[in-house]
Amino acid sequence: MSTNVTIQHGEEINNSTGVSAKKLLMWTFLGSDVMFFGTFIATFMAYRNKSLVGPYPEDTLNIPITSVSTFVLLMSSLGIVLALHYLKEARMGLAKFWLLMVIIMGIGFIGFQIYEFSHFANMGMTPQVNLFGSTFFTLTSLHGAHVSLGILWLIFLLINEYRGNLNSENAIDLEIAGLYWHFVDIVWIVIFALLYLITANDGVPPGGIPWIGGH
Amino acid sequence: MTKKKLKQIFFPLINSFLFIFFISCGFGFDSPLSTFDAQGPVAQLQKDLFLFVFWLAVIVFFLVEGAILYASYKYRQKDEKLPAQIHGNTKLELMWTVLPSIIIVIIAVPTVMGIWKTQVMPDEENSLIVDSIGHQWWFEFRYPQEELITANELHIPVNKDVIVNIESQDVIHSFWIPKIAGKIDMVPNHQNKLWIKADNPGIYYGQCAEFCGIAHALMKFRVIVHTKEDFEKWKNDMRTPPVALNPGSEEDEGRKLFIGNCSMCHTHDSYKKAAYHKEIQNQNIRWEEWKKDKEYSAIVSAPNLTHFGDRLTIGAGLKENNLETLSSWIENPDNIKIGTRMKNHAAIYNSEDQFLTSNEIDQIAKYLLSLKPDKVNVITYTNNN
Amino acid sequence: MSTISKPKQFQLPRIFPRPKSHKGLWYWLATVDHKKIGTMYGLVAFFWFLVGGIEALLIRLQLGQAESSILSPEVYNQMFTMHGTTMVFLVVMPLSAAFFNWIVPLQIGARDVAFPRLNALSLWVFIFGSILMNISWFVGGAPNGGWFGYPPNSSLGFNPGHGITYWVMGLNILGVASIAAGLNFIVTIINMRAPGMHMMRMPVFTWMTLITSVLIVLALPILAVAGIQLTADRIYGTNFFNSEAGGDPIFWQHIFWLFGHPEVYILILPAMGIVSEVLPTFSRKPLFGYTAIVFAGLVIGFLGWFVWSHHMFTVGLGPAANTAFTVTTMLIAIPTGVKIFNWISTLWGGSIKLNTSMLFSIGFIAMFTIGGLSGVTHAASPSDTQQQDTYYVVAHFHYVLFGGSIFAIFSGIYYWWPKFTGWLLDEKLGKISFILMFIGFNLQFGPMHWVGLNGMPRRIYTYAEDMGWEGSNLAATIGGFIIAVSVLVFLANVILSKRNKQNSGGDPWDARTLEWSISSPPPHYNFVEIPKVNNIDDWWYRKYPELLEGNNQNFKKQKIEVEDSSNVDESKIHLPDLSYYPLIIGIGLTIAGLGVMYTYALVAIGLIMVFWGSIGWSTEPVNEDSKEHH
Amino acid sequence: MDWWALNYGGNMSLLKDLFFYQGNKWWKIPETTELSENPKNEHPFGGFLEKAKNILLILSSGKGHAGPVYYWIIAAILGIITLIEVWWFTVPELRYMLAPAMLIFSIIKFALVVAFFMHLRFDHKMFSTIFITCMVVGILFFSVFLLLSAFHGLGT
Repeated sequence: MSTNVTIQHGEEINNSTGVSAKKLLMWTFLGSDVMFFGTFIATFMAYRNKSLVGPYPEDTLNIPITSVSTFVLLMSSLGIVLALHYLKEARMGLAKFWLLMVIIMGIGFIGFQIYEFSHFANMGMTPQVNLFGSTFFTLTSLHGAHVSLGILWLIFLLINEYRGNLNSENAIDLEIAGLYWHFVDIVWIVIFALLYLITANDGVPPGGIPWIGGH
Repeated sequence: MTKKKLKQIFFPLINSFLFIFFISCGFGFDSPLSTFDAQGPVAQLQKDLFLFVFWLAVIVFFLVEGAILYASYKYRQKDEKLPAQIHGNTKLELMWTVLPSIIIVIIAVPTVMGIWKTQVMPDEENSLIVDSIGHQWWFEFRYPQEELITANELHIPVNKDVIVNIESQDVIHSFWIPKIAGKIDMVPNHQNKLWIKADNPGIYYGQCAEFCGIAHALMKFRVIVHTKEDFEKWKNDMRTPPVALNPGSEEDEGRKLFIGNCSMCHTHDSYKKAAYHKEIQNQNIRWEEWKKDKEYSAIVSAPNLTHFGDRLTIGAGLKENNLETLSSWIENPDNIKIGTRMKNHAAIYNSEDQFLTSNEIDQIAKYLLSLKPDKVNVITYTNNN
Repeated sequence: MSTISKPKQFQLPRIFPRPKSHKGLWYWLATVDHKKIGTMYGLVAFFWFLVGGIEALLIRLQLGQAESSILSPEVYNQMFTMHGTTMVFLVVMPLSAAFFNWIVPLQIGARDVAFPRLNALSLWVFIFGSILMNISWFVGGAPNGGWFGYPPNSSLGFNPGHGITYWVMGLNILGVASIAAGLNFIVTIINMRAPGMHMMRMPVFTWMTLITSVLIVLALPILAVAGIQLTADRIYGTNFFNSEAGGDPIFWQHIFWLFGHPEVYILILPAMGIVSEVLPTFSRKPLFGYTAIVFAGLVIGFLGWFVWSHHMFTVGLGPAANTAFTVTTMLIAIPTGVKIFNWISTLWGGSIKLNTSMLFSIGFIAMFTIGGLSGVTHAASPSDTQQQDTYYVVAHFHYVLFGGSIFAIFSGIYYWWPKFTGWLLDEKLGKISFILMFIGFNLQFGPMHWVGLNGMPRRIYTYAEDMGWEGSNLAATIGGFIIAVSVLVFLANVILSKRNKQNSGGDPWDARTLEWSISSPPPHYNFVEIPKVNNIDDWWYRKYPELLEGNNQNFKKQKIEVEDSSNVDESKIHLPDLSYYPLIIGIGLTIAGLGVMYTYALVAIGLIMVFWGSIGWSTEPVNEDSKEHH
Repeated sequence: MDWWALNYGGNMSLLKDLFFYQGNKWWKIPETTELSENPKNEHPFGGFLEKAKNILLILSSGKGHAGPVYYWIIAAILGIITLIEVWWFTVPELRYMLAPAMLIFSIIKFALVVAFFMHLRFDHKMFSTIFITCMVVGILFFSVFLLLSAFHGLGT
């Protein structure tokens, strides 16, 4: 028998297939998260046009503002892919710059969301008021929670980058954080299409009471 | 392994099978809720389909279990030699993929036909339409064509298609008359339809089958299947005022107490003209009131008590309707059914100055039992349970 | 996260020193060894098995005779809710997880799972989640909405108090544990196989673990969403299932059974895996149709996603939907049948050693067949409208989950016990416990078929004398107590066998798979050398090499001893060190869950603990002494 | 049919390709480092799914590479698609096509991010397998679910 002693370091690339276990874990987790967001999106679609009282999407949603925040999140995806690229090439200055940009853009996105939520709340749209509110707020706030978690993770990695712990050798750590970040981005792509663009013109559904609170 | 040990193991197994078989056969299928005593075309179809699948399953059962027992006995370890090492057999695999598929097709065809036969509603024009609304923990029945309303006792004519529109006001219940048709759930915000038809006059048991809270076990009703003439009589009765009371009699005292303490929730005069729509409106108002304040609302939706004296049971099919059980119910509904809204909301149970004396309870009970249609128009209920 | 050790690696200041000793409570709290974690899963789950069993006995006592009043209706509702929830989430799933943890790394020739600390996290989150759910008994009443928790009955308006909230909160936390474990096992099985162990050389138990893990990872998020929605409804006043605001109660049923049906296969597939290991070992011939069994498992795993509405045949989805789900449900019978026939063929022509483990496995096939056949009668949806929510359904799924899962789990316990401990369980007591359990089980659940068809609905706390259900219920109650006796006999067996330890050696059964190629109990690094795999049942063919040359006549067992781990230089084997951060995250999550119900201060404390745990986790080196390698 | 035979040969069995073959193709769970011949086993499903496998392979194969320039181009495309989406939304005449158009645009954006930013196109094919399996199960599943919600009670 060959002296094939695989020395194992727990959570490192320690396997017989040559595939990074961490990356495999992240992809499997993303597959699982697909079902998580899928259920919320399905809830939203199933309850579309089922609210009995206002405010309805056409009374509340503000597409221009959300478009800007969508664009910010999209571009943060570019940022992290560049950060990873430069990290792999050991160009640390650019790597740090882009990672910082991603964090700023992420915080910007959360800022937009906080603004949006408080704006809605001032208008009288809360999770308690109708089905649209319930489904909209749970979906967007859980997405926001994912983004916030991602921001914390990236800040942690940025600190490591400054301390010299994150370098081209262990770029895999940034790569899996990047996978997570991209996933949050593609979820937002779907949310932006379904929750905002497609439903934004939905008015009073059959059997619903028109909303009288103004903008 | 010696034969003695084998005996130790296998005989108990076989014995336990036989034991279970025999005791189970001894139990029979004579419950008033038995699904085997089909009394209508829907239940009959469901029973036939079940038995068809069942007997197929019995054949498979004996083949498979026989094979297991045979193999474990025949091929028990006799020596230390290794048996022939067989990895598989493609032909066999194909066989036992294809054979079950064929059996599945054989089962699927009558099943799918049965689904469409039982779940597609008959022509509305020629059917009696009944709206059934589930409440915690009683059933309301409305006859929109006849503008009649009653509770916990569903009267239908024999041999006529009946479409039951099924709804619920609070939680999910299920409407089930095993001898006439399989169940369908009563779901808030959804209107389900059930087609029933009874072959023979008689009294059948109904039961809520979806867990609906503390008194779920006690949520029952009766289905009274009349001959055509009897059903006409019943409809007439429901439009006839009750027997007049002698002023000053115990019943009359009871009437006053009833009006003072019970009538805000219990309507008992739906024999009047246009009472049907008013009662629906009132039930909705009561329901809204209760929703607003589930703990302390003064009124709650409650069963209609028109011609209560003619009812067979009290407490949604729980006890026979007589003076004793009725007094016990009025004294404290918890005696018969736990958790009722009557007990939780009615002032006579909650504020001390309004507690009833046992005399008053008797008077109310007597009054309620006197609520019978004026004309003596006896319908014979044949109970074939 | 950053785990590669550097000399100037940032480390969180430690409040507690990192445990070093491999003894004592502190070691068990901080262990990342898959075997220790498996043991803890097993012990905790078995404790809940006893609790759930007592709940079942109380239910049976109450129903033993008509109109009895041993339990109040309120307590009865709590009993059956917690019995169902406990048995599904706190017993069968974690007992399966115990086997996954113990057996899978050994079967694929690995030193540990892919993420040992994540594994410890799953364990602690499970333990604290299960405790959280059961706290509800002591703070104003356990959940009472049934294990399915249908709103509106489980919504705040109809069910005030904290019971149901504890239930959803507990399910959410248990879901985290299950998903983490599922992810871990997927990565472990795909990535940690020993050289030469192809997917189609993996033992069937490992295959079924993989399929189960995939189902867990995909199904549990759906339950999490349902849980979040119901929690939000109950605590924040949202409208998901609020019928007064247009919310749809049917919607919960969809989401719940979207999760719930794959869940059924999560419960039964590990059992099928166990049986597929036990049968060939004690028949002393290979599993018949290995490929077919694996593929049948895959097909069941896939089809299981598209049958959920057969739990909803009576909610009025309409004949079109009912037809579709009737057909898909019936299709599942085909791969299930393939498995049963293959198991019987494995017995056929073998040299069967009828010991306790084998008896439980044969019992599994026999009982599971009954459950499967009654399942076909359910699939016929017109007649199912008569059976839905009656005791016939109770009988059906107990034949699948007790006669199936629990029998297989006992089979696995007797089979792998020598691997866990190094000593054998007593066969005589084992057989007594099997016979008692077999009789008790059939006596309890057999008559339920009859009484269900005779119209007895589920979840009723009482029934009238004139219903004709008393005989069957009395028999069922007696059966329940016989099962209880058999469990006691099992416990006695463990205690007595421990007293007069009968040393088992590494390979007491002349078994087939890799876990038997090492000493019992295995050393903490499992394999001295990572094995090289050449065949499906590699250990078997190492013992009987002539079989590979097509010699089917005169077998000779080659003298191969299990690996000797007495003279091993352990300094060359690097395993992850102990870590208490998983425990901290587990406690933090539970505190946060409690806080959601009571006060945000607790949520903050919980989240701080989770945050502290994760930072500590990601900055601590996996092993302290591995620094010089980088 | 030449290209078929050229690219994918004629003598592969699906099982072998799925599970025994070492390489980095689509729909493949990676192999362990050392290989040896599998003993003869019965494969009841051997062979007849070959055509289906070939179609899958052809549909899913592809090569390419990416660097910063590519990333910028992809980002530009993503930005432009977002602009088109918002523009489409503001034009009342196009509103009747809104839902399908938005779905198509978001699928394109989704695919671009997954394929290039998340490197799925260049990475180990197993990752694609896992992610696409989850997506397929999820989409099928939730479509059925939405159909059931939309057509509750159909046929009664």
